Amino acid sequence: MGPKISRRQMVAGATAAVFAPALRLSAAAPLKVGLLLPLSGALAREGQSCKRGADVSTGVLAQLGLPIELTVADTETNIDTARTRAEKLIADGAQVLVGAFDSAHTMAVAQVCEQRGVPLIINIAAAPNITEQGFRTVFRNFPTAGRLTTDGLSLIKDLLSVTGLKVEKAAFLHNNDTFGQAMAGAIGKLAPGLELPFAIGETIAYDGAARDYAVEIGRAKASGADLVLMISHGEDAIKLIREMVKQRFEPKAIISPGSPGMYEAQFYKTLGKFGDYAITNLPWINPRAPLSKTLLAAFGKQFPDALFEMNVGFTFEAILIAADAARRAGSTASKGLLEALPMTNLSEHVMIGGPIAFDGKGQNNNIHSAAIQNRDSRPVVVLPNENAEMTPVLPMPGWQKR
Amino acid sequence: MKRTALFVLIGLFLLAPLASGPYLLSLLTTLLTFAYLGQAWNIMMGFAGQLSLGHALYVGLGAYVSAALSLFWGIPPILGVFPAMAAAALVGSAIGFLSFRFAVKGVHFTLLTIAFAEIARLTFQHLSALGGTGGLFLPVEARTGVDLIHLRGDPRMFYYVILAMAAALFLACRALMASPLGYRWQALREDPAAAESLGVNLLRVKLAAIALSAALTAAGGVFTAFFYNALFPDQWFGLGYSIEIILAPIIGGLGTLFGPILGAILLTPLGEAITAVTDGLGWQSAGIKPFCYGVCLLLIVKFLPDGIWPAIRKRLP
Amino acid sequence: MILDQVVTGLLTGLIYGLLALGLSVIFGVMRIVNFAHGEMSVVAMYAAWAAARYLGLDPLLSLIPIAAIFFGAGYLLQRGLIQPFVSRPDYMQFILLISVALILTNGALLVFGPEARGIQVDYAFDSYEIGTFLIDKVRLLAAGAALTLTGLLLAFFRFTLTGKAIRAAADNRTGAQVIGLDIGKLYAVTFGIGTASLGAAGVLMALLNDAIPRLGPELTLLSFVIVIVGGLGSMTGALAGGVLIGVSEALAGTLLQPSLKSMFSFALLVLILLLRPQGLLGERS
Amino acid sequence: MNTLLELQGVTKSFRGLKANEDIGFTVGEGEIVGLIGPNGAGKTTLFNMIAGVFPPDRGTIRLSGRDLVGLKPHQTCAAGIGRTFQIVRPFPHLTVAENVLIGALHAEKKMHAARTRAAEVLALVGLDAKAAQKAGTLTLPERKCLEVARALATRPRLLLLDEVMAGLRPNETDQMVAIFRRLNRETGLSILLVEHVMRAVMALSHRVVVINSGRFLCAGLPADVVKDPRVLECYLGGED
Repeated sequence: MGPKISRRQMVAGATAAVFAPALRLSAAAPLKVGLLLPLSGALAREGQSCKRGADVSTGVLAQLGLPIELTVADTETNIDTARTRAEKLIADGAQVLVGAFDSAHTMAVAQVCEQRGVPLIINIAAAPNITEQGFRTVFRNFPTAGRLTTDGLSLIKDLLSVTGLKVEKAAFLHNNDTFGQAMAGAIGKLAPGLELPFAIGETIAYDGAARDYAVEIGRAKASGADLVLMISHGEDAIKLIREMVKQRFEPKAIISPGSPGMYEAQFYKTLGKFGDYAITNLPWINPRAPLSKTLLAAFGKQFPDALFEMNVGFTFEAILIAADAARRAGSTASKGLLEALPMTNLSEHVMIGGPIAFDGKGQNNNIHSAAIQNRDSRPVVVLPNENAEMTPVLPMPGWQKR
Repeated sequence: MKRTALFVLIGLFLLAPLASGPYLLSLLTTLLTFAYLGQAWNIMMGFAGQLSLGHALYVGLGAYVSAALSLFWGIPPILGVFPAMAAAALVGSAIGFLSFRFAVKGVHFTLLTIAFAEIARLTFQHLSALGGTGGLFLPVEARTGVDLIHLRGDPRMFYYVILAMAAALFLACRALMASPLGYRWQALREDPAAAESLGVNLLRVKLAAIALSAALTAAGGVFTAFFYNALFPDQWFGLGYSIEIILAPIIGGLGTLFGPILGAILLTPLGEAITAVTDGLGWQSAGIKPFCYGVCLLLIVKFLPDGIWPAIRKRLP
Repeated sequence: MILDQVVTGLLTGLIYGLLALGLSVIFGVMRIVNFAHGEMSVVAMYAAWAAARYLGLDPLLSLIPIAAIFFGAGYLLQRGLIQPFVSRPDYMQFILLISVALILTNGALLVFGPEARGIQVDYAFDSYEIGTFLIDKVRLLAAGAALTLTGLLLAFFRFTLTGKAIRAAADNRTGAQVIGLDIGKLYAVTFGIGTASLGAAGVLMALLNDAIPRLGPELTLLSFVIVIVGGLGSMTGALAGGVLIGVSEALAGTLLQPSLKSMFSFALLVLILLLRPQGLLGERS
Repeated sequence: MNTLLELQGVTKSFRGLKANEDIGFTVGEGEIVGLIGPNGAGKTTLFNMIAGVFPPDRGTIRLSGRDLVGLKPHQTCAAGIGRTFQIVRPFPHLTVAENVLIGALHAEKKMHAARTRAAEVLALVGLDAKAAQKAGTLTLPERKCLEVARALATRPRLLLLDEVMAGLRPNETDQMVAIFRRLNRETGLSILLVEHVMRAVMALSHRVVVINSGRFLCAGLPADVVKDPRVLECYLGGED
């Protein structure tokens, strides 16, 4: 027992005070949360990173007097399995489901939940249609593609004005998967209205399964772009940046208006200094929120080698929302949760943005993106100012000048 | 004996929803879907000997055509299923005709079916009118009650729909097997040259097998579309799905009527059983279940190369 | 720029060629389509990663020992598991190898986890500048190694006694038995050679790509396309097919939308299947 | 006697090698013709052309005046040609009865009529006891019988027999010969047989056609042909 632990406990205690009413219920039966994630199959990496958020949640929430009992099920990145596992979790007594990362699987699980009157809190899934289906039991604490894009593009404008950087032409590279196409569609729709100070020149859709991206980068380079907008999915970001270095393509900035890829452990490990200065505008943990500090400390202890990612934060928050609803309902029964969830107004949470609250469709519209810049192989919040840890550095230094 | 077993099986399936909870019902729906799709695939491979590894193509086509008709023109699936089946039959016939015309056989034919399924997957990824990779969504309304015309209702309705489809297909296949066409398919499967010398028109017989198999698979796709209400090209056109479709009939016994059903009865719960066992043993590592599934599959092929049903049939009086 | 891309495609294609060669050799001799081909080469990528991470071996050095280990593994796999399936119908071989693929992919997931595993060589980001040309150093080295290995394999089949015996067995199985060749052993050796070459290709690919379990099926499909285009069972065909697919994907990505790259390959595959099913360099049976 | 099958100037080469050159002969209605010649004389190639497996490069093949050139095997079958294969090709996973049924389905559209026909033919060749057995389990002589039964079930006007007696014991050969003679006598079936078993050729054939190295050599009554010095020479000299 070192002083570190006790300090962490202190912070936890302070946070717990906010949830004081919860303590009265702490003797009650824990809330049974069923978590559905793609732990194997094509999305295993993402699913397992989400799972770390869940693993750490049990302890953190217990400290807050929000006892939960977590059961994790693997969707195997298969829609039939996702559906069947959801049924199994409910059959085994899960009172609320959390998941399921992939939009297709989330749709399948949502229908099971709707049928069974069990709430589903979506940790991550960006397809706008999910909350347009009139589900009564589905709540999403993740921005839609449109929201992500609007925030992402506005932050680019802010970044350019803060750093005084002038760019003329952007090349837009996007993975042609579900998420990438949704984002690309939103950018096409929203960019004109935002009066961006640059033109989007070449738009390059690429296959996430492609083995190398020499052509993609070759095209971006040939277009004469000085800004690269990138919507990647995961390790494709690594290959794209590596290819830029090899082809000596040095844009003034590489910015993702809201996608995974450039703030992940593997990205830093593989690219080292070449991964620095890239920017991602996306919802991020608010480093200044008290609960965030508790969470980050617990995460650091349980997963000393892992990096805290957006996936972790949103999975944690989804479970937090469920626990909060149970506290307010004074019951862990699904019915009570369903009555309490629409009234959610959770100001003490971890991701940047206003209090968590759901609109009539079950969508939380208070999530805001932050600009995250890679600095010394670490993601750092650089905008908005009230959350910033450092100031943004643009233009990026050239590859050979690092 | 066989007849009794059949009646017991049908009886069990009919009564299952009364005794089972939603979880079991969900599992049984998956099981019957694969029994149905496997049976439809079996027409082409088991009966006529044409190995298709791209059957997801027809599931996807059926799903997308019926969903698009319903979404854009308000045509209910009960009518939409016909154009969906026709579209699949047409595509299947085109592939069949090309392969016949250019004498693409054996492994090459199989790779041709994969290639067409992949081309379809990539095409639908880029069809923004049908949602592209963003997905095509059917409105999820009226989740209670029974509306067979629009295929809206609760899970029990879907269960009985797929049960009826699987049973009807089983009976149809039994009739087909004993029909002149069925015997010509088997002749084509066993020895095309000998079949031809006995007056079998290979092109016609082959096209009939592919078109029928494709159309019936597409009908399964229509069911799937309205069951899941969300269509993504990678999901329904993917090679992974094609492989899933053919596991049950091969494990159950290729070319037999009971094979696809028995295969599905074994394989669908096998996944669940492995999950239960690994969870029970406390093996939490992700990937352990598909790993064990692979091992089981390997053992089955190794020791029951002809499938389960032929092994059982040998022991039946 | 187009010329840059063609050169890149050509170099990548040489590695593809070595990868596909393994599939082609196995099919050519024992008529088995290895549906676990890509998955096996992903295992090789992991092996290369592990050698670099724990032994500090450059993939260009670990290439030989890993290929040797893969030879042994392939030999044993053929003897222990696949041999009885040689004379069984292709769908059974297919299911057998699909199970092997499932086991390998998920075994890799269990052992190495879902994160991409990349090898850091100190020349990873270097490229040569020749006039206006930019040539990626890693790609050039990997392609050179692939070409050398392919050449060695071709020489093995042309000039050594075992190589000749294998070719005889491929041409005429009964005839080979009649003259007293041990077919079982030759098949096991062939499978070993096929596995070794896909293993070597996997190691070289680990220089260009990060290892990740789900890469397997992609590589299997890619190898199929190459082998059919070049000629199933033809060794020089595999090399030619690899280069052709490498270059044409590069060109398709440059001239069309890059996300349509693989569509282009599949279209090429269909054309070849219809118009020249024996492949570009294959012989019509 | 009316001409049933008529070949004129039939020529076929494979990759420059002439398999048949300018072959012409006829088979009359109700006639049994033996086609003999040393190995590699081009007999099977000729059969394949008559049956429509591939067309000749030149020449005509007519059945009752109808041109067969360009027809596919199933069309020549419909025209009235039944054939057996030199290397037997049963449908191994089907029963003997089902094997024959597939042939019978060509003659009879209704299933039960076809089944009856199949049973009759099986009885005729003496395979009725094995009807329920899988064809893959038959012995070679039985497979040869099955091959014949299947072809007969299509109700051909001309039966092409490709070495069906090879590998049979003498008494089996005699039984087979007896069956063909009876069929010929009772139904007027015409037969063109390629055969090396001279015992069968002599017993069955009304007339014998000899080809050598892809060319027509001579034709005549069986007893005359075997004495023809050219025939003797080609057999003795042509054997390699």
